[in-house]
Amino acid sequence: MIRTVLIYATLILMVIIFFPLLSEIKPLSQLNPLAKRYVEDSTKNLNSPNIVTSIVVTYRGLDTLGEVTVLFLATTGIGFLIKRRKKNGEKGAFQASEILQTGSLFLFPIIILFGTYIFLHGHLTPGGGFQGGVLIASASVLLIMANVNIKLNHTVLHFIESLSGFLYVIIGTIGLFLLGSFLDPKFLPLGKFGSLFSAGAIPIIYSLIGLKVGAELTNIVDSLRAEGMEDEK
Amino acid sequence: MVNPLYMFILFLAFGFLFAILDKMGRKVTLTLFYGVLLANFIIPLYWIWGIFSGTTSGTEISTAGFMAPISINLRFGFEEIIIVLLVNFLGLLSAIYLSDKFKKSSINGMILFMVLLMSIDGLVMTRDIFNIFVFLEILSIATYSLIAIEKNRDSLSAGFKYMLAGGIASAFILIGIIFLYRFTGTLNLDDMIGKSHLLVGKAGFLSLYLFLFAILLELKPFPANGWALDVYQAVNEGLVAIIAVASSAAIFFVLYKFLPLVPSEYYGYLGGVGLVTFFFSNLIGLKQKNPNRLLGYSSIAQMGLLLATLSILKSFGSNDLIIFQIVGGLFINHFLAKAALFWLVGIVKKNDISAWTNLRTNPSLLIFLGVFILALSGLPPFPGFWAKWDFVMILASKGSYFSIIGILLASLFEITYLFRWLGFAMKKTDSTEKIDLPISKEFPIAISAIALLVFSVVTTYFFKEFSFIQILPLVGLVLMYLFGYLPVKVKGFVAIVIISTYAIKLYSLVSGLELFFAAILVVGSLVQIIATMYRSGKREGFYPFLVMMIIAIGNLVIAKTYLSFFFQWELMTIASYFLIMKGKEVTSAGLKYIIFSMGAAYFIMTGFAFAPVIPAINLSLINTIGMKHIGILSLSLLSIGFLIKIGSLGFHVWVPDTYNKADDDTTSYLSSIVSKAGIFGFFLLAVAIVKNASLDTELLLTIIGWIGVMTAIIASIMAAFQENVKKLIAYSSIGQLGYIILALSAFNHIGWLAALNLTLNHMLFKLMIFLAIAGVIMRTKTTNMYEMGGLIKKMPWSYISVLMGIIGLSGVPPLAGFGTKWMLYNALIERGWYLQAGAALFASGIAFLYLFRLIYTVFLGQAKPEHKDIKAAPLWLLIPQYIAIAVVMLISMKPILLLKPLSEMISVYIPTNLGWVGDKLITVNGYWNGSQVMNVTMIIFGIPFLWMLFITRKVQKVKQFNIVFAAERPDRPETTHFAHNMYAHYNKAMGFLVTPKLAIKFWDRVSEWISSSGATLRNFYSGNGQTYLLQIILYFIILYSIMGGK
Amino acid sequence: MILTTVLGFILIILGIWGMLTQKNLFKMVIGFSILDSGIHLVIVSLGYIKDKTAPIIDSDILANNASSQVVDPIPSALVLTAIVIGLAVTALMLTYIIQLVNTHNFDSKNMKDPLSITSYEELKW
Amino acid sequence: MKEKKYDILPNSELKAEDRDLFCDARPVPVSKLNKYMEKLVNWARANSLWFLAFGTGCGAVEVRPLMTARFDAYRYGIAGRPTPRQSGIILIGGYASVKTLKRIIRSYEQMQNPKFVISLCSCSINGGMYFDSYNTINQIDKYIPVDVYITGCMPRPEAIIAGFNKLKDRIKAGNAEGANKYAENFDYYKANQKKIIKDWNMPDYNW
Amino acid sequence: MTTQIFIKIGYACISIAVMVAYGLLTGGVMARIRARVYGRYGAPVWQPFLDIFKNLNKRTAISHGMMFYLGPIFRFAGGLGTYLFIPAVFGSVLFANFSGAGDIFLVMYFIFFGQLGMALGAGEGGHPYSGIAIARGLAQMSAFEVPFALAVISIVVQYDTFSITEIVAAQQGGILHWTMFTNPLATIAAFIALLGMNMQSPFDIVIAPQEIPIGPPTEFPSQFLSMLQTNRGLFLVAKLILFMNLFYGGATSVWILFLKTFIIYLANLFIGVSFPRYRIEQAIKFFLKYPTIIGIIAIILMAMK
Repeated sequence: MIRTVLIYATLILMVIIFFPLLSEIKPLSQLNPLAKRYVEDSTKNLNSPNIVTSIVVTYRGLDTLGEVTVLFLATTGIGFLIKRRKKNGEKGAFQASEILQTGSLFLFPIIILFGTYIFLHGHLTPGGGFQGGVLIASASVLLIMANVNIKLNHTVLHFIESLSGFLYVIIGTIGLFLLGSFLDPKFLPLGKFGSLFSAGAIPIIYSLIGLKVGAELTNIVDSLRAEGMEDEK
Repeated sequence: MVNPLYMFILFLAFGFLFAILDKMGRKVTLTLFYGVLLANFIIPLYWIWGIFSGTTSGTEISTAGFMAPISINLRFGFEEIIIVLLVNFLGLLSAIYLSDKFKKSSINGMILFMVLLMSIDGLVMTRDIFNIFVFLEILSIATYSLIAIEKNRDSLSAGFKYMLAGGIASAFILIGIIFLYRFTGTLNLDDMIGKSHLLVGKAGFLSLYLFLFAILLELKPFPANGWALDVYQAVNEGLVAIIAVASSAAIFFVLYKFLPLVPSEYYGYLGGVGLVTFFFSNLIGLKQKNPNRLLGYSSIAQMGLLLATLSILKSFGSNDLIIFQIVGGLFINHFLAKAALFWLVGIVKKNDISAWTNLRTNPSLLIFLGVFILALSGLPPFPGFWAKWDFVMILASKGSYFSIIGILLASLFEITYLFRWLGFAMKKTDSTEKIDLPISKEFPIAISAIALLVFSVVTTYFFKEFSFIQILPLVGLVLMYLFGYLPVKVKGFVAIVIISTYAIKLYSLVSGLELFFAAILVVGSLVQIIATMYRSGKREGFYPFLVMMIIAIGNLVIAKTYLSFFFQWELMTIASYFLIMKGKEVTSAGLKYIIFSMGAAYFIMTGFAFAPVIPAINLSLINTIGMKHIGILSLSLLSIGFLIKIGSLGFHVWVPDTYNKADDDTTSYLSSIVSKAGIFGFFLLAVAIVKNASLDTELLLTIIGWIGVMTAIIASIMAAFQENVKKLIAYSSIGQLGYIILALSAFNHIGWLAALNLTLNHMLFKLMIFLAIAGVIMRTKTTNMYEMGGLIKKMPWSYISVLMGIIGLSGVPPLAGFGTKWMLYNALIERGWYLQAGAALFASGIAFLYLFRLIYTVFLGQAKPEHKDIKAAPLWLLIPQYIAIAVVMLISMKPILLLKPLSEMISVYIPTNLGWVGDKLITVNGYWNGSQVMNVTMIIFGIPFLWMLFITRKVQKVKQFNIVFAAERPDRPETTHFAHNMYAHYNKAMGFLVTPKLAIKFWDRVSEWISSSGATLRNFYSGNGQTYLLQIILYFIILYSIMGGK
Repeated sequence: MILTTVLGFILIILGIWGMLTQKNLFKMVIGFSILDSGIHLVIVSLGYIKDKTAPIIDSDILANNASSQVVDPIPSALVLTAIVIGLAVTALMLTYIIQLVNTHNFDSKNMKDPLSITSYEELKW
Repeated sequence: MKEKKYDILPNSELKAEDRDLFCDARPVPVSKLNKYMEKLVNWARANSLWFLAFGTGCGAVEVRPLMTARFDAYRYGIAGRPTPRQSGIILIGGYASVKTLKRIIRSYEQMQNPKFVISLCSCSINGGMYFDSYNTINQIDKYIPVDVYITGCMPRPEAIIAGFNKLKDRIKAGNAEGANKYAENFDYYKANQKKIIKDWNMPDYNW
Repeated sequence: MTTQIFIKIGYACISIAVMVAYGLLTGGVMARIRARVYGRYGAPVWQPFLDIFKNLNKRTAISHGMMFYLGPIFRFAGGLGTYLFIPAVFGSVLFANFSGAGDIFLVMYFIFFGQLGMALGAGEGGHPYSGIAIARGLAQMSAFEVPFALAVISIVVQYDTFSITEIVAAQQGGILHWTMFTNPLATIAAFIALLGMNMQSPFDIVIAPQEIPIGPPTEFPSQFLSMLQTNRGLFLVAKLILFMNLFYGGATSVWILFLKTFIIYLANLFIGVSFPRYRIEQAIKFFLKYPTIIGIIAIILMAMK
């Protein structure tokens, strides 16, 4: 009882505390100088129309590397936590209907294709490596959900994951090597503004991220699924 | 210089690759793993070499080819280099420690470990607040995953609680970051600091507060830290070492980076958070039995202390060098010691500290444990000691009384539980259970111990500008350890050689009062070393600490600054503690000793802290201490410290137990030498007072005087009721020291003379008595006096020694004891302390009771049949006794030999009002001719003796049972020996003064109250993850309402 | 006051409420997810400028005048990272729950609900 | 009288482990001082009669009144002493049972030479009314040398004072050499004592 | 110098002889007075001499060991020393003794010398009663020392000196200059202490003749006893002289000394014969109550002057 009162009192107090954040913040009317610099610099120095992408991949590339690492950690951690067993029984698992199974198989390559498109054009259009990766993963998820019996090749997934991560670091290191700055994408030609092969190494990095994210998310979902099924025995 | 980013690259690249490389076999990955760790240890090492050789001063790294604030930049300055070095060092060691885990479990463990280290390095180096968030999350996630390295329920549930707390923290930090960005328009820390004026209003503060709170939460402030404790308890020790130490260090460093952004008026609150954490964690830790959780409390407390020191120093506006010294000292201390302790716990694998008794079977582990516990307790020569000293000095100069009290009290709590643990580990048992000790696990511990020691010696020697002689106690310790394999006799001889050499060196450095004290302390010790050789076997670990203690005590006398005095004082305490711990069943007595000693030390430290800095003249403290005006507060604190050390009334509870349980020759040292260190301290005080004539010390001195005399009375009564011979002498010791401070506080020439004389006499008499009794105990194998008796026939030499001792102590003429008593009364009357004089006489009357009991029940009366065949005491014990007797006889026959020089020493401080006519000493009130009294006594004793020889015609020497016995013959000696409960009648009359045992009850209550408040407080930690969450959010609200008012 | 920000904060409070009141581990994780989403909303909403468009330069937005036509790109970049991190944490939490249930001792005497936070109180004091 | 060297007594009745606790020297007769000195000393001895205040039988009740105002034996230098070490006279207070005899012997032997024995009552002379008792000694002088007998059952305090005066005369005359006699005839007395006392359990001579 | 010393020793011998004789005689007289109180005639006044002489000429003695042998010697030396450090007669060279060697505190502490030695000797005797008696004696001593010490401190404060000679000197010039009148409270406290010191009833449980055969000397026969008895006379006189000097104006001639000490002892004796015995804890409590309070008041009064 006391606890309940305390909890609600806490929540009310939290509201009171957070209130100034709402009341004292005036809506923006223009960009702050830093944002302005990003917008200007991105077009000038990076030849990347998608400013968010330039920020994500280049200016704040270290964050993104970290972000990739976080995802990587999550898969590794989950893999570390859950010991995958070879013989997963599927007894009692929900068996999808024929339509669903066929439909998912039909949709799968299309989604993959779409995802690939998204991360390849990350520097040009909305979206990027993460978004693309998530799309790819969603394709896998669809597949997994629809086909309970499907076995994903984890070796390949891991391989993609590791290699793309490794290559990402290597690309960063090339920047360090050639231009003296880690994750500098400008060692490749900046190309023509707005074209696919422009903005230095950004598309490459984003592609690697896309692959990696796709593989990782697939892996996570699959790990959880495997464990969950085992649980029902 | 290598770009530090290569560390990240190495970690990450191999982290990503390992999943593939592992297919080639675990050997490959393991080799690469350790290779990477080693390389990443070498890189900062290389940098630090560069910094010390002056080729670099650190660097700023920007990424992505753009300058900050557009891109994320990293800093690799001096602080960063140090921390990264330490973190990677610890990582390497931890990895070695965990090697068997890594060998067996999946490759993911290694990957996670590397990424964890990378994130810590990143946290330290990055200068971008969002990047901080990212690295923090990497750190958290890696930790969450690694926690499950042991897949048991405990670690999983602890991990889940950790995740909940971490989730809240990351939520808060994220809100904080985005609003900080919104206000300042930048994410770069340096940039933001420049724009901190933009953080206005409640919202501005709140955004700062959110960030700050998240960081604080990761530092586990009390009481919002239950989750962390669970993690410390449940998780593999190799990993906890990283979590508790390296991660915390990095987060602490984040706070350090972030602090410039926080308006300085909030530093005080942060300090408060740290202090509260330090205090309560240690308080709760008192009740803890599980070593993991114990260390958890200690870790949290240490982080609290770091936080407190940092923010308090910042709030004082101290310069960076000082902050660096203090915080850095504490930091390194904690960093190396705590990690290694966690590893140690992992090796020993006992869930209760009281089960650690088998550590003796593995001396190396015991030594390590000792080193780390000493370091954590802030004892010299470890860095924590210097830091704590400096910090208290600064606090005192700013008048932060509460902070000082809090920090020192909490430190005392910490010392209590740490030393309780150490005490258990040092306990002697019959258990021969060996600890399984793979080299991979011992290696990291050994390396951190060595690193800690090297660091300590380096700081001590170079940065604190300590001369060789001041670290000589430690040198002696190490030197004697090298002789560890030799038999006792040889080691004793070596010790004598070392101490003699030292004594000769010391002689050239001292004069006046210092010479007197140096002579008493060092020569007295030297003589007693002979006695220590009476044992057979090796007595491992005894001589090193003995030599250390003696040199430290000698160095006390020549210490030139407060710091060096305190340094030597603490060394003495440590050494004597370990000497005491050589005894049997000494666990609780040793704990009492260290707690009270440390309490005393803290009083002394604060006393010095409030004293003015003495001018840096190359003279010892006793010559310089009074040069500046010392305040009454400082004097009182110092007095209390020294009173505790000499065990005066109220603080005496540690003395009897300690003296009783320590080895017999150690007890002799404690009583005759170590207690004199406290007296020397009092002389320092006295000199300080004398040189500040303007100071009104009447009240202080009166109080001390009364304490002295009441100590003498009560201790004497207590002594009279003891059945245990060592306790009896212990109480006697307390009482005698009471006289000394009474004489000293009379504060006139003759009073000081009396005090000096009493000091010398007490040293000699207690040496004689304790060593003689040591011989008796050795032969009879008991300490109960009623189990002895009639030993005069078997051990006549010991008897004579005790006889001289008790005549001296009781102050019966003609021995030197009388002279001191006489001077004492002179001093008291001159001072106008008539009632004190009466009370002192009362005390010396009671002294007869216990002294008679001592000699009668042990040496006279009926001998026990089981002692039929015992031999005289070993020659080794007798030699020092008879040396002392010779000295006593000399100063009794010719007191002028001693008194005149002493009087001259004193007249430097207090002009003499004594007159000398021949051998006669004339004071304001009375006169005394020691030599004449001696001569007359010898004649009036000699003549009846000759007469008796002449007139006794036929004296039949009879035996033990030929006593007047009207009925049957005496049955058994036991029933005929009047010894047990000897002063029952006195107890009926005067027992009401001592039976309430007020002091013992008082301290019992205090400890009971403290530990039960700790026990109550720890109910906060209910174990429920949701409650922890609630606590965190409540803490958030409360801290905000305290801080947010501004 | 921006409506989205308000909504974000409502979600934040809701999430905290969920974490504080729900005993079920899954529900607590859901609470955390709501909290996370709320934060993401807040982040994005703070970068929004009325009547401005996404920071992607295409034919509608001229490169030389871009800065006056787009919303703040930085929160968008940040939220991307935040989302991914939130996802990772949530995934790990779920894994933990699975493992916790796995270590649960399912025998008749043990009345503890494996999915309740109150069942994991062995470590305390 | 020539000085004898101390002989060692066997103490055979003692347990082996107890023998160390007792002195085993045999008592020896001690020579007198020279004639005049001895006379002077005997005069002092006669006027300082310290008796052991140890009542061994019913006759002892008559000793108490000696010290009262009515009889005031102090006048004659007679005084009681509580310890045999310091007393010179032992009063055998009437009949001596076997058990008491043991105490008498112990106390007597603990007194220092010269020492005198005054025997009160008939019982200690011939057993008196207990002559045929199984545990009463009939003749005390078989066991210790007696200087003065005071007859009567019981003798009045006046008679006791008279007895003390008799002893004084004997001492002054130099005839009261009971202690030396005891030492000289030690074996005789011991044999008699041991014949009567079965549970001996003490050294042969109680120093 | 040497001759001076020999003269001094010669004087000391004479003074000791006189005082021993006087002490024993006083003892005899007092025994007779006590007898008169009880309605007896009592032993002749020279009885103590006779007893000592007799004991001296006992033919045998026993000894329990070295310390036992030395015990009475310590005791006697203690008596001698106590006496020798007191100036017996004010202004007399013959009776000045070695009072130049030390002052009142020396005398107070020298009293312990003999007691300690005797205690040890008796202790070696191995008799439990000796131990019991000594334990009682020490306990009682620790108690009666308090009022005595307070009284002494009070007069030290009063006369501002430790020197007994000077204290006596300050009391010269008429009966009203005696401490007894100038500082009556100290005198009362000290007088009560003297009862304990002399082991007079009601404070005589230490030797308790019927209970524990005369206490410490239980085992001491013959010559040892004679030495103890001799000391008894001397020590008694020494204590009386000390009290006389401190409280009753001292003595300018040996006859006044005899008179004053006799009267002090007589007063002592009358109290002694009139009271039954205290148990030891009662005695301790008594000493630490009334006489101590009186002593403290005496000090406070003197300190206020």
